[in-house]
Parts: sequence; C-alpha cells; structure tokens
Amino acid sequence: APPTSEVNTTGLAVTDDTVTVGQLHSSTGTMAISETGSIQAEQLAIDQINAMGGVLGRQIKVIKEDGASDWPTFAEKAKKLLVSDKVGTVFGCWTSASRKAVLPVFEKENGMLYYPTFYEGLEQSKNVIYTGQEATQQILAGLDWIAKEKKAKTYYLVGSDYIWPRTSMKIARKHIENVLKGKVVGEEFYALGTTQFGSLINKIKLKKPDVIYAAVVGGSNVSFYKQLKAAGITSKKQTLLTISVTEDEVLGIGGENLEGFYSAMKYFQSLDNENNKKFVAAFKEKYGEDSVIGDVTQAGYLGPWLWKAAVEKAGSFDIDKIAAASPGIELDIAPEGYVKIHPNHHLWSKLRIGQWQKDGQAKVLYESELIEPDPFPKGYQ
Amino acid sequence: MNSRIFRTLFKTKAEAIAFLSFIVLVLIILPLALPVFRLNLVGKYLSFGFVAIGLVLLWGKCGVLSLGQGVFFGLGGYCMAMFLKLEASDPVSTAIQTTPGIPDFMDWNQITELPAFWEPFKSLPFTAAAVMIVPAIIAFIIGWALFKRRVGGVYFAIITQAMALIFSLGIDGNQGLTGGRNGITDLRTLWGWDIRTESAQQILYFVSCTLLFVCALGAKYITNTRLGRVLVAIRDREERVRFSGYDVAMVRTVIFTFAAILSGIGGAMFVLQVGFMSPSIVGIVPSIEMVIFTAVGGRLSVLGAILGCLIVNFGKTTFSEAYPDLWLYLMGSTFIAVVMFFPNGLAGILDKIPDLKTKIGNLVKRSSKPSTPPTAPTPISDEN
Amino acid sequence: MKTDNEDVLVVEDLGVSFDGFKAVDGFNFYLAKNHVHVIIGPNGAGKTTVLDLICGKTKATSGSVKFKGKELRKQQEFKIVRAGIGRKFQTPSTYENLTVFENLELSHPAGRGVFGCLTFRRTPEILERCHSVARQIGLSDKMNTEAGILSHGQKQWLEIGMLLMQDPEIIMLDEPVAGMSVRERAQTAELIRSISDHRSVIVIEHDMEFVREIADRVTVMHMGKILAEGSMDTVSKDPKVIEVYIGH
Amino acid sequence: MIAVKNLEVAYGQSLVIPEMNFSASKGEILGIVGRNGMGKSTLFRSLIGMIPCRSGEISLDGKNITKAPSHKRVSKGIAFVPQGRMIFPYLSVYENLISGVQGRVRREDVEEVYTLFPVLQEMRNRKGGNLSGGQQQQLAIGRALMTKPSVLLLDEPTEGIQPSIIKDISRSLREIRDLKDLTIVVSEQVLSFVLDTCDRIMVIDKGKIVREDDREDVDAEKIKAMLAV
Amino acid sequence: MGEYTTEELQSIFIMQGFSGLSLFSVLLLMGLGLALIFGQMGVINMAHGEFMAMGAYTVYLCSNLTEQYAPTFGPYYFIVSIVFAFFICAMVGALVEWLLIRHLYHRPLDTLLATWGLSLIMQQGYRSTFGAREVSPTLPEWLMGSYSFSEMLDIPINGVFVLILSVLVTAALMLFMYRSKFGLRLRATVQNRKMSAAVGINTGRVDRLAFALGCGIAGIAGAAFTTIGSTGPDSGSRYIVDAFLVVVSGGTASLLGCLASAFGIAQAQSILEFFLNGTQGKVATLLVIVIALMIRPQGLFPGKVRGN
Ligand SMILES: Nc1ncnc2c1ncn2[C@@H]1O[C@H](COP(=O)(O)OP(=O)(O)OP(=O)(O)O)[C@@H](O)[C@H]1O
Ligand SMILES: Nc1ncnc2c1ncn2[C@@H]1O[C@H](COP(=O)(O)OP(=O)(O)OP(=O)(O)O)[C@@H](O)[C@H]1O
Ligand SMILES: NC(N)=O
Ligand SMILES: [Mg+2]
Ligand SMILES: [Mg+2]
Repeated sequence: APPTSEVNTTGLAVTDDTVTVGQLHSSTGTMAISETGSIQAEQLAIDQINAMGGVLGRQIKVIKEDGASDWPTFAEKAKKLLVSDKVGTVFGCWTSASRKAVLPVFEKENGMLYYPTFYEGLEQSKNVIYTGQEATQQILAGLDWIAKEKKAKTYYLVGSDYIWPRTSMKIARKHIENVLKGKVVGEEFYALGTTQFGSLINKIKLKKPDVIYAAVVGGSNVSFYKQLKAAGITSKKQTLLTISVTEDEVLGIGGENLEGFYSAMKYFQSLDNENNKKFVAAFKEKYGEDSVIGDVTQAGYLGPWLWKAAVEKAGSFDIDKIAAASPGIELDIAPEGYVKIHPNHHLWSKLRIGQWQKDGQAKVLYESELIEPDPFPKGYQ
Repeated sequence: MNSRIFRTLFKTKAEAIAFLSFIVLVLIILPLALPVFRLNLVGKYLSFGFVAIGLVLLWGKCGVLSLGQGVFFGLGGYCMAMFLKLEASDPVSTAIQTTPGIPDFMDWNQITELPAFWEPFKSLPFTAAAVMIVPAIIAFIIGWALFKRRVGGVYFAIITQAMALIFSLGIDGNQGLTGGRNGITDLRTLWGWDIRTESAQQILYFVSCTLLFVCALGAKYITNTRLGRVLVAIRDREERVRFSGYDVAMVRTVIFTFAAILSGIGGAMFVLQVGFMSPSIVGIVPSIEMVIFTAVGGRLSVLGAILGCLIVNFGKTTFSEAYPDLWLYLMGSTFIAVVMFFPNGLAGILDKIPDLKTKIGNLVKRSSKPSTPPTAPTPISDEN
Repeated sequence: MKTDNEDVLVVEDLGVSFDGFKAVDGFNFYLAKNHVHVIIGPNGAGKTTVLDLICGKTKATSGSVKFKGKELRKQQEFKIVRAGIGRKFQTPSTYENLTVFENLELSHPAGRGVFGCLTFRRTPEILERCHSVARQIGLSDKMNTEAGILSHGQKQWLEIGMLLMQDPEIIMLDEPVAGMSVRERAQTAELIRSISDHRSVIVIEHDMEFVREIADRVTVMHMGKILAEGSMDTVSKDPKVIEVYIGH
Repeated sequence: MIAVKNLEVAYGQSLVIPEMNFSASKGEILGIVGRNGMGKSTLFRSLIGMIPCRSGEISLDGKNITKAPSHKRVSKGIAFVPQGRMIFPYLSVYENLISGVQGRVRREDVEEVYTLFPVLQEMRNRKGGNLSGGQQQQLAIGRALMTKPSVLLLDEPTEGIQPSIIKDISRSLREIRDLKDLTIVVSEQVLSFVLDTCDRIMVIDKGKIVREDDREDVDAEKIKAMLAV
Repeated sequence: MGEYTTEELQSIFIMQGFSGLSLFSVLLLMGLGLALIFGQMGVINMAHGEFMAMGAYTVYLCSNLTEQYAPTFGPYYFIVSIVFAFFICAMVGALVEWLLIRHLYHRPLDTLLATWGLSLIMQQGYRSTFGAREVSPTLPEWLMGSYSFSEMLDIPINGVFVLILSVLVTAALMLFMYRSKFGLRLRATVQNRKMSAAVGINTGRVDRLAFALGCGIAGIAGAAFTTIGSTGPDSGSRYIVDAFLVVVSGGTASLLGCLASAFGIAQAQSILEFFLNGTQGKVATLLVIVIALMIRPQGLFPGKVRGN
C-alpha cells in the first residue's frame, strides 16, 4: 500500500492500514423506515470492499451517526464527522431537506457526500456525488412510456408537500402539457404524515383521469394505497404510475394493495442480470431471506464502490482529488447494470417501469436507454 | 452591584453562587475546554435556553403550559434567516438562476420577483427589531384572545399545539415563499462578516450566551418582584387574584408575550450559530421538546431550565454518538427517572440538599424527636 | 345602632337563573354607608349568588348594581374590585404556595397593573400595613408560613386579612366565622365592628349569636327573594323566618 | 368502637399530634372541641387514613387498622365527613350519595338519607358542585351514611348549615345512634351543638387532650373559657 | 360544476358524506382511549400513539402466526386479533400505570414528561423488535374491498368496518362510564382521589383499570387502523395530535363531547379538503378548531360547575 503521507495530504482519518468513513442516516424517527435500506446496503458494500483488501490497501472503518430524521441534527452530525472525526467520505442522507442542511457543511469543511436518493435536481456540488437519479431521469421516460402504452391523455398529479414532489410534478406537468399534449386534470399536495385521503380519492373519482401520477412518500404511502384499494380504485379500473414506491415501501403497503400499479425507477430487486443476482444473494445472506431491496438501497450500495474507484483512480484520499477523479468513473458491477459518473457528479442511468405483483416484487416491463443526468433541465423550470 | 437589585435577583447567597458558577462555566471553562465545533454545539443548545426561560415564567410560575413556543422560536429564526438569505443571494452568487438576486428556493418555485414581505428584511436593524416584534405581536394577539376568554390549562396547551401545527404546515405549504420543508439554508454572511468561520462562531457563542444571561437575569428579576408573586398566585388561585384587583388576562398576556420575545431571540441566535432555519425546529415535536428541556431542568428555576437545555441536548448528542441504537432508551429512561425522583427537575436536587443536611444532622445527633421545621428566611425588606 | 345614611350600594331588581332555575329573582338591596348589613337565609336561598352577582363573578340576567351611582353590572371583576368592592369567598381562598406575608402584601392596592407590579417596592408603610393587619388577624407569628398549611380557621382569617389590605369601601364576607372557634368568633365580631367605622360591610352568616352581635340591619332571603328585612330583633321574631330558617 | 393508642401524626417535619389516647365505645357520641389549628382535622384524617400516622395504633373493634388504606377502613365500617365538604363537584347529587356503596344500591338506604335531608331529593340530579354550601354539607353527611358505617367521623358538620337544620342534624345523629348503635366522633366549634348532641366531650389543644368530661358533668363555662384563651 | 352529470354529482355527494363519516369514526376511535386517560383521568398520555402502534403490531403478529399455523383461519383472524390487541395493550397499560403513572396523579403536568419518555422507549422497542421499516399484516380480502353500487359509487368496506367498530366501542364505553358502578367510581376518583378513598373506593384499582381500559381502546384503534394506515415504529405518533384535538375540542369532561367534536372536525376537514387542496384543507380545519375553541373555551360540552 502507498504510504499514508502520500495518499492523505489533508489530515483525514487515514492510517497505514485503515481509513475511516462516516455514515449519516436516520436510524430513528420518521425517516428510519426509508433510510434503513441505505444503511444496510452501504455497510454491505463496505464489508465486501474490506474483504477484497480495502481501499488502497486500507480497511474501511465506519462511524455511524444517527440523523434522527431531524435536519439540524444532520447538520450537527455532519460537522462532527468532518471536523472531529475527519472522515474520508460520508455516505448519507435521504431526504432533500437533510441534504440541503448538510450541504453547506460539506462545502465549508470540504468533505465528500455520496447521496443515494432520487431527488429534484437543481443542485450540483463539487462535494456531493448523487448516486440516485435526478428528476428528469425518472420522470420523462416514464411519462413517455405510459402515454404511449396506455394512450393516456389526462393525468392527476398527487404528492407529498415538499420540494421533491413539487419539483417533480412541475417537470411532469410541463412534459405532459408541452411534449405529450395531454392534460393535467388535478394536482394536489398533502402534508407529510397525512393518513386520510378520502376527499382526495373522491376528487380523483370525479375527474376520472387516465393516469394517477403519484409521489406520496413515507407512512402516508401506506394509507394512500390502502384507501385507494378500499375505494375500489384498483389496477383493473385505473392506471397509476408512481415515482415514490420501491420494494421498501411495498413492505409496508402490502403487495396485494398495490397489485398492478406501476413504478418508475432505475432499479428493481427483480432485475434479471448477473450483478443483481449476486447483489441480492449477498444482501439476503447478510440481512435475512425476508429482506427487500429498493431503488434507493441499490443506489446506496453504489456509493462505497464509486468512492473506492475514485480513490484508486486519484491514488489519494484527498477530497479535491477524488472530486476531480470522479467524472468518467464507470462501474461494471452495479446491480442496476452499468453506471458512469457524469461531470456534473450525477450518474448516467436507465429508467425502468415495473409493475407490482402480489408478492411485493415488480415485473419490469420497460427499460430505457442510458439517460444523461441534467439537474438543470432547460424548458422544465 | 447595587445591593437592592442584587437581592431582587437572588433570594439566597447559594443561588447567586450557583448562577455565577454557571456563568463561569459557560463563558470561561467551556470555551477553553472545547474545540470550536463542540462549543458551537453548546451555543446551539443554549439558544433553546431562551425558550426555556420563557417557559419557566409562563409554565412554572404562571401555570400556563404552551406547547407552541416553537412557533415564536421559529418566527425569530425565520426573520433572521430571511435577512441572511437575502445577503447570501446577491446577483453574483445566484447568477445561474433564472432570476438572479432572489433566494434559490424561490427560483426553483418559479417565483420571479422578491415577495413584498421579504423586502424589509434587507435591513439589519429592521430584522433585529422584527426578531422580537413579530413574535411579540403574534403572541399578544393570541394571548389576549385566549386569556380574555379565560382559556387555560389543557385547552391553552392544545390550542398552542394546533398553532404550532398550523405554522409548520403553513411553511411547508408555501414553499416558494418560505423554503418549505427544506427550510432556508446555506446562510453565509452577516453584513459581509462570514458567520461560518471558527472565529465568527466563537464570537457568536459569546454574544449569544451573554444575551442569554441578560435575559435570565431579567427573568429572575421579574420572578422576584411582585409580578413574580402575582404569577404564582394566578397559578394557584386565578379567581382570587382577579378579586384582589388584578387583570389576570393582561398579566398572562404580557408574560406570554415576553416569553415569545425571548423565544424569538433564541431563534435568531440559533440561526446565526447553526447556519440555517427549517420547519423541523418549529413544529409540534420541537415545541414539546422545549417543554421537556424545561421540565428536566426544573420548571421553577431559571437556571435549572437553562441547564436542562444544556444537559438534555448534550445527552442526546453523546448518547447518540456512543450508542446509535440504544440512545432513545437512554433518553426515555432519563426523562422518566427525572420525573420519578426529581419532581422539580434537576434544579430540585439543589433544593434537596438542605433537606439531606438536616437528615444527616439528625442521624449524627441521633435525636429521636424530629427538629422543628426549618424556618423560612425572613422576607427581604427595604427598611434599611 | 347607627342611623341611616346614604346608600353606597344600590341593587335593584337583580335576577339570575341557571338552566331555568331562578336562583335570585327580583332582588332589591340597599347598603348604607358604614353599615354592617347581614344577609341570612336558608341553605340555597341565593345569598352567595347575590355576592357573586355584585362582584361580577356571575353575570346577572336582569337588574342593576350601582356603586356610588356607577353601574357595575357589565364591569369586569377586577375593575369592580378596583372600584372599591372586596369579597371573601365561602370556602377560604388564599394563595397556597405563598407565605402569609406574601398573601397580604399581594393584596395591597399599590401597583396592580403589570408594570406597577414590576416597579412595586415594599415601602416601610406597606410593610407596616402588612404587619398591623397580621396582628389584627392573629397571624403575626405565621408570617413566613405557606398559606397552604394553615388550618381551616387560620385560612379564613388570612382571607379577611387580605381584604383588609385591599382597603375597599365595601367588604363582602361570605360566612366569615364558619369553622372558627369561640374566641375567633368574638374577635371577628370585634373586627367587623371596628372596620365598619369607615366602610360598609355585607356579611352572610348562619351563626345567629354572631349576627346579633354585628348586624346593623338584616335581610332574610328565601328562594332567591327577600323574605324579611329589618333589625335582628324584628327579623328573628318573624314567624316566617322562624319557620323556614331558624327552626323551633 | 374505635380506639387510639399513642397516636403521633406529623406533616413532614411538623408534629401536629404528639401523642394521643382515647377510645369511643359503641353507641357513644364523642365530641371533640378545640381552637383553630389544634389538630382536630389532622386527627380525623389520620383516623380515616388520608395521612399516615408516624407511630401509635388505631384499632376498630379491637382490630388494628393502623396500616390499612382508607377504602379498607371504610369497608370495615368507618365513614368520614370531612371539613370543607369535599363532595364530588361533577357528580350529581345522587351519584355522590352512592359513590361509596359497595355492591347493590338499596332504595331504602337512599330514601332514608332523603328523609333526613329532603333538599337532596329535590336536587338529586343537579351537579354536586352547583349546590349551595349548606346543601353540600348535607350531601356530605348523607354520603357518609350511605356506607352503613359503625363508626361515623364528622369534622365540623354544622359549618355553613342553617340553624333549623343544625337542630335537625343533632336530633338525627342521636336517632341514628340509637337505631344502629353507631359510634360517632364529631368535632365542633358550635358549643351548643356539642352540648345538645354528645355524650362525652374532649378538649384538644396543640394535639393533646387536655380535658375530658361526660355530658352530665360538663361545665360549659369552663370549656368556653378554655376555648377562649 | 356543469361538467358533471347529476348522477355523478349525486354519487360524489354520497361518497363525500361517507368519507366524512369514516373520518369521523377514525377520529372518534383515536380519541376515545385518550378521552378516558386524558379527559377523565387528567394524564397527558404522550404514549397514546405508541399504544395504538402496539395494537397494530399485534395484528401483524397474529397475521403472521395465522399464515404459518392456521392458514384456513386467515379470513377471520382479524377479528380475533382486535380482541388480542385490546387485552395486550390493556395489560401493558396496567403495568405502566403501576410502575409509573400512579406516582404522578398529584402532579398531572409531569405525566407529559414521563409519558414522552415512555413513548421514546416504546418506539425504539418496536424498532429493535420489528425493524425500522413498516410492516404489513395481510388483511383479509373481504375487508379490503368495496361495495360497488354503481360505476361511480363505491363504499369502502374497511370504512364501514371501522365505523361499526367505533360505534360499538363508544357505546360500550359510554355504558361503562355512565351506567356502571365502576364508571361512577372512576369519575369520583379523578375528581378527588383522597376523598374517594375516604368514601370507600379502592382508588388504586380504579385508576389501574381505567388506564388499562384507555390503553386497551387505543390498542383496538391501532388494530383497526391497519386497514387504512401503516404499521411502523412511529405510525402511532401520526395520530396523537389529532387525538388530543378531538378530546380537547369536545371538552375534556364528557365522552359526548368527544363524539360531537370528532363529528364536527371530520365534517369540516372532509368538506374543506374537497374544496381546497390538501395542506390548505388541513390548515383551514385547524383554524376552524382553534376559533371554535376560542369561542367556546371549555370545548363543545363544558362540564363546568360553579367554583368558589
Ligand atoms: N351554577 C349553578 N347551576 C345550578 N344551580 C346553581 C348554580 N349556582 C347556584 N345554584 C343554585 O342556586 C341556589 C342558591 O345558591 P347559593 O349558593 O346562592 O345559596 P346560599 O344562599 O349561599 O346557601 P348556603 O347558605 O348554603 O351557602 C342553590 O339552590 C344552588 O343549588
Ligand atoms: N398539609 C399540612 N402540612 C403541614 N401542616 C399542616 C397541614 N395541614 C395542617 N397543618 C397544620 O397542622 C395544624 C393543625 O391543623 P388542623 O387542620 O388539624 O387544625 P384544626 O384543629 O382542624 O383547626 P380548624 O378548627 O381551624 O379546622 C395547624 O397548625 C396547621 O397549620
Ligand atoms: N429526495 C427526496 N425524495 O426527498
Ligand atoms: Mg353560600
Ligand atoms: Mg379542622
């Protein structure tokens, strides 16, 4: 292994045989539901890397911090990881709000964050690698598919009330109206944590949209789908495309309540390729046969591998060098198939449409070409 | 110090010593002992102390439990954040936006012009005033409306809780104007002075703590004047106070307003030290947490309540660092233990010391008959 | 027996009903200056309710309450108090967590506004007042005792003391000697006589001996209305009063 | 019958009853008089178990009940009318009456109380808290009688009651005693009531019994003098 | 609304009415346990939501056990598990009362702090036991469907189920509170604990039973809500604010108030949500409640008596 003085010129927590990294997710609070998958996947990747000999001959040590679903806590813990633990990189965050809270810290202290969630875009930072998809990568191809396959003309947009659903819906509306020449017949946002959707469902019934386009997140998801089903809105009668349901959410909703609806994601657990089979097997071995893997979980898994690749390409743990080395890095072992880091620090990725089955898995019906990430899409703002 | 004022502030010598030691701890020992990053955290914890002081007066002394103090903390914080955000959003650094010169989140929400209510927050003096006046006005209106109608007890608590919910939903629902759930982030400078640097954080720490002590002394002063006694009287027997000729609604409203002003200042200090503002610090849960801090520290004691903020948050940080999976058990048990064993919060431990002393004394003397009850100190008089 | 002089409090046609039940009905009452006016009557006659109506605790449904010519009926309680009417409740009502001294001091009328409270000073005069009132009510040695742990009778006294501190023009006492022992009764009677030198007092009592000792004038209430009125001697011989109230 | 031996009661540090011994036998009405703050109510509260006694023994019909909780004492036959009435303000008059009854409520028992205090029947559906002071006092006595006690403790039962009813109460207490062979312990300020009602009178001062007379030998003037010091 | 046919409007009218009704039943069920524990006993139970979650997890466990050991019983296990939920939550409630709450009756405000601590512990307990993720009990098919009257008009069966359940529980609780000896003793106990003991009430037992009952009802609510909501460590905390609002707006003194306020809030919310959008609807509902409380400070059904 190269000497520490060479690979670490900025005083990070790197010794001759270890490198310390941080992991910053919510393991308590409302977001723990979603972030648990990322925590597990990142840990799995790190274990695998360590088993392969580590990074630049150094074993990875993890300091795990709990953001507790509270943005100021995220900022506090981020600062702690960077300032007092001097970690080499951080894998973390789920919600955009938590990312917005830590971003200034990462920029100020010059740290590196691997962020795994699909998000609204409108951001690009030297200090963040976005391993999930930005909005256009998730929305446009999906809408194209549904318009073509289902001959959909009218859409009803529903989301939780915060920036990601709102931005996503904004982009979706522009695409529907300007490109697909369809019509948005309703757009509604409900506060996070809402459990009652009776009135919304009635409104949808009244408008009879061809497609319900949904971005409801968190615990509200469960209520939303259970109540849809109870109101007789099932896939037999109604097309529904969501950008916020992964295998993780299905665990709570119950496959039978979602059967036949579509999700637009870049990854599904059921993807049929060698990388994914290995990944799923390893994941289940570590976390049990019952565990499931969603889109964000997979994106979380990419983080440590992408970081390893960047460190090795740069030959150094220094943040600036990793940041510079990252664009162009490709990953052949990615469960989603193949990924590559774009100069704007987002990943090239495919968009897939999955149809949910009773057993909680999705059947992949469509797969796009690799889509270039475009966090500041012209014409959609 | 003028001895009369001194005696109004501190009833006993022990109290004065405790207060002084706390000042020494916060202003001298901690800054020397802690790295700036940790000191900054302490500063953040102590910004909740402003709220706690208000709660001591409002809840501990006057018996009015507000579960909506986060609203005022938030109002102060948002006022400050708006100023800082405008300063961070100069046309140069926001050049890539569709509309340069407005805060980034407005741009994301297709707002093309700075909303009118943001305009005045370009001025620091206005902002500084607004930090106190905005919470004050809102508290006064709500307080007057409620207290006038004799809404009290749990009704007041739940109405203020609903208020906290309304406020945080309002922020969420008006993302273009408020930054929504993300809050107002990436605050950088105050009149060109970079508040993110270590030296700035140190200075802000001292400013914030000094302000806190000033407010604490102010609160102590109030509790030891007649107003303080009226508060306790209202808590015990509201009706009687009314029939002693006091305007109970007014007294409560004023205290509620005062507590709101303190919370507003706390919010502003929080923003300056943490560097962003978000609805997650102003909703129901944080409002309850602020009550919890106060209760743990001791809702009857100004110093205790501040200490409560410090200790609970410090515990939260260290427990969660050391036992990421168990820390909630520890926090939960701590709260329960405090309730069970220290009815007056941690400050109650201090009260118990004389008790213990006499107990030990009795043991030593082996006297079977109990001593006469300890005589209370004679009331401070102004005769001399 | 004092001679009649001007009326400080004029209550006319006062009435209130609770869910249809007329607790006080067409009640007229004239309180003369510096008089001790006792209201007696069977349990539930409406005596306490009359005091509630005068001091604004209960809002009257009809009638008027005039204090020195000023209408009080729609006033807020604390304004009625500030106008000069003080009241003691039937069950003793003191500030349990404050000491006897603080209870008294709080009742002093100086600085009752919020800012008055902040700038309030314990001047030597005020202290002297507290101590002299404490002597009057026999609690001098309990000045630093919390009111909550006083005995029943001591609380009664304390509440009277708080009224004295207020220095009102009209004092209304609801069963002041209930629960008081023989000596305290005598002292209270004495106290009431002496304070009525320069103020008017309304007393509600069931202790006939006590009433006889203090009353300048007695009003007997029954079922919300006046049954009889006059001196104690006339009233106590009234067969209606004996029938419904005193007993045979 | 109820007996107290070497009873010592204190509130925290302040010892209110330093030592007390007495007993009241079956069918006896024992009056306790004493000035304000001398510990009468404290004695009653410790007899019913509202406050623990520091040492000594309380026994009922020879059985030691010193450590028994209040409700056990009630089921063993003690009933208590506290000073200040303490009726349940949000319960109706009827509900107040039957609140302590174990098992089925018997009509006759209720009727009996109603005959004693007719006003309660009139107001049986009104909330206790809305009654006048004297009505509440009657309710409190009625409530105690409903549990069919063998020992009845009354702490200043005539407080706030109109003269005619006081006379009635005095009469009824003696009647009930005769009828049911009840032990009654009553504290009072109104000396005439005590003299009319009680068989034996104790004077208590600073928590100690300083004088004890059977009614026949009571010297009213002496007692008055003691109370007036 | 010219763009819709009369039939459509009619259907929507009915369905909107029903959705108000089912929201009413949800709010009512949510509030009942709290109405007992908070409204009657004065204990500010911040762990109410966690007891609801306990009920939900009970259903989940029952569902798993049924699938494993008695798959044929599948369609009916749900009813049985609601009963289980009641008893399990009641037992835990009794334990909590014995360990914690009974020491705090004389300082009710402190129950806020203690139960807050308790709720943290319970939430983390669920997380350690069942994982941080939501789980989903398999719900019987008959419960998750809808009666379809016409193309437009579907009435959700789970809504009907919750409605019936909440009516039953309310009726039972009302009978219990106002017609039984125990209810009387409870009401006496909460008004004056010492005096209640002195009239012969075993207040300790009454308190324990009442607290257990309140927790049990929370358990029933939680179990029933698995049909419309999520089951996760913090699922319960989503209900707590609404539950308190319902109890307080009704006036803490009476169950009838709880009923009325649940109805009022539900109707306000479902109407406002229909005409405004989601967040605005919620804000408007809250404002309506706050203003209503300002006008009637003691809630819809004040139980006030004259004080001294
Ligand atoms: N808020 C109320 N609701 C219903 N009834 C009430 C209310 N307030 C008073 N009453 C009734 O009005 C009547 C008069 O009560 P009040 O307290 O004035 O009597 P009082 O003359 O003071 O009797 P006492 O001598 O026993 O104190 C009583 O019958 C009482 O029950
Ligand atoms: N809760 C308490 N804590 C401490 N001291 C108390 C408490 N209650 C009463 N005391 C004190 O105990 C003494 C006896 O009180 P108690 O109430 O027994 O007197 P009492 O004889 O019933 O008087 P009264 O005739 O006025 O009712 C009083 O000096 C009183 O101050
Ligand atoms: N980035 C999201 N989905 O919050
Ligand atoms: Mg009265
Ligand atoms: Mg007494």
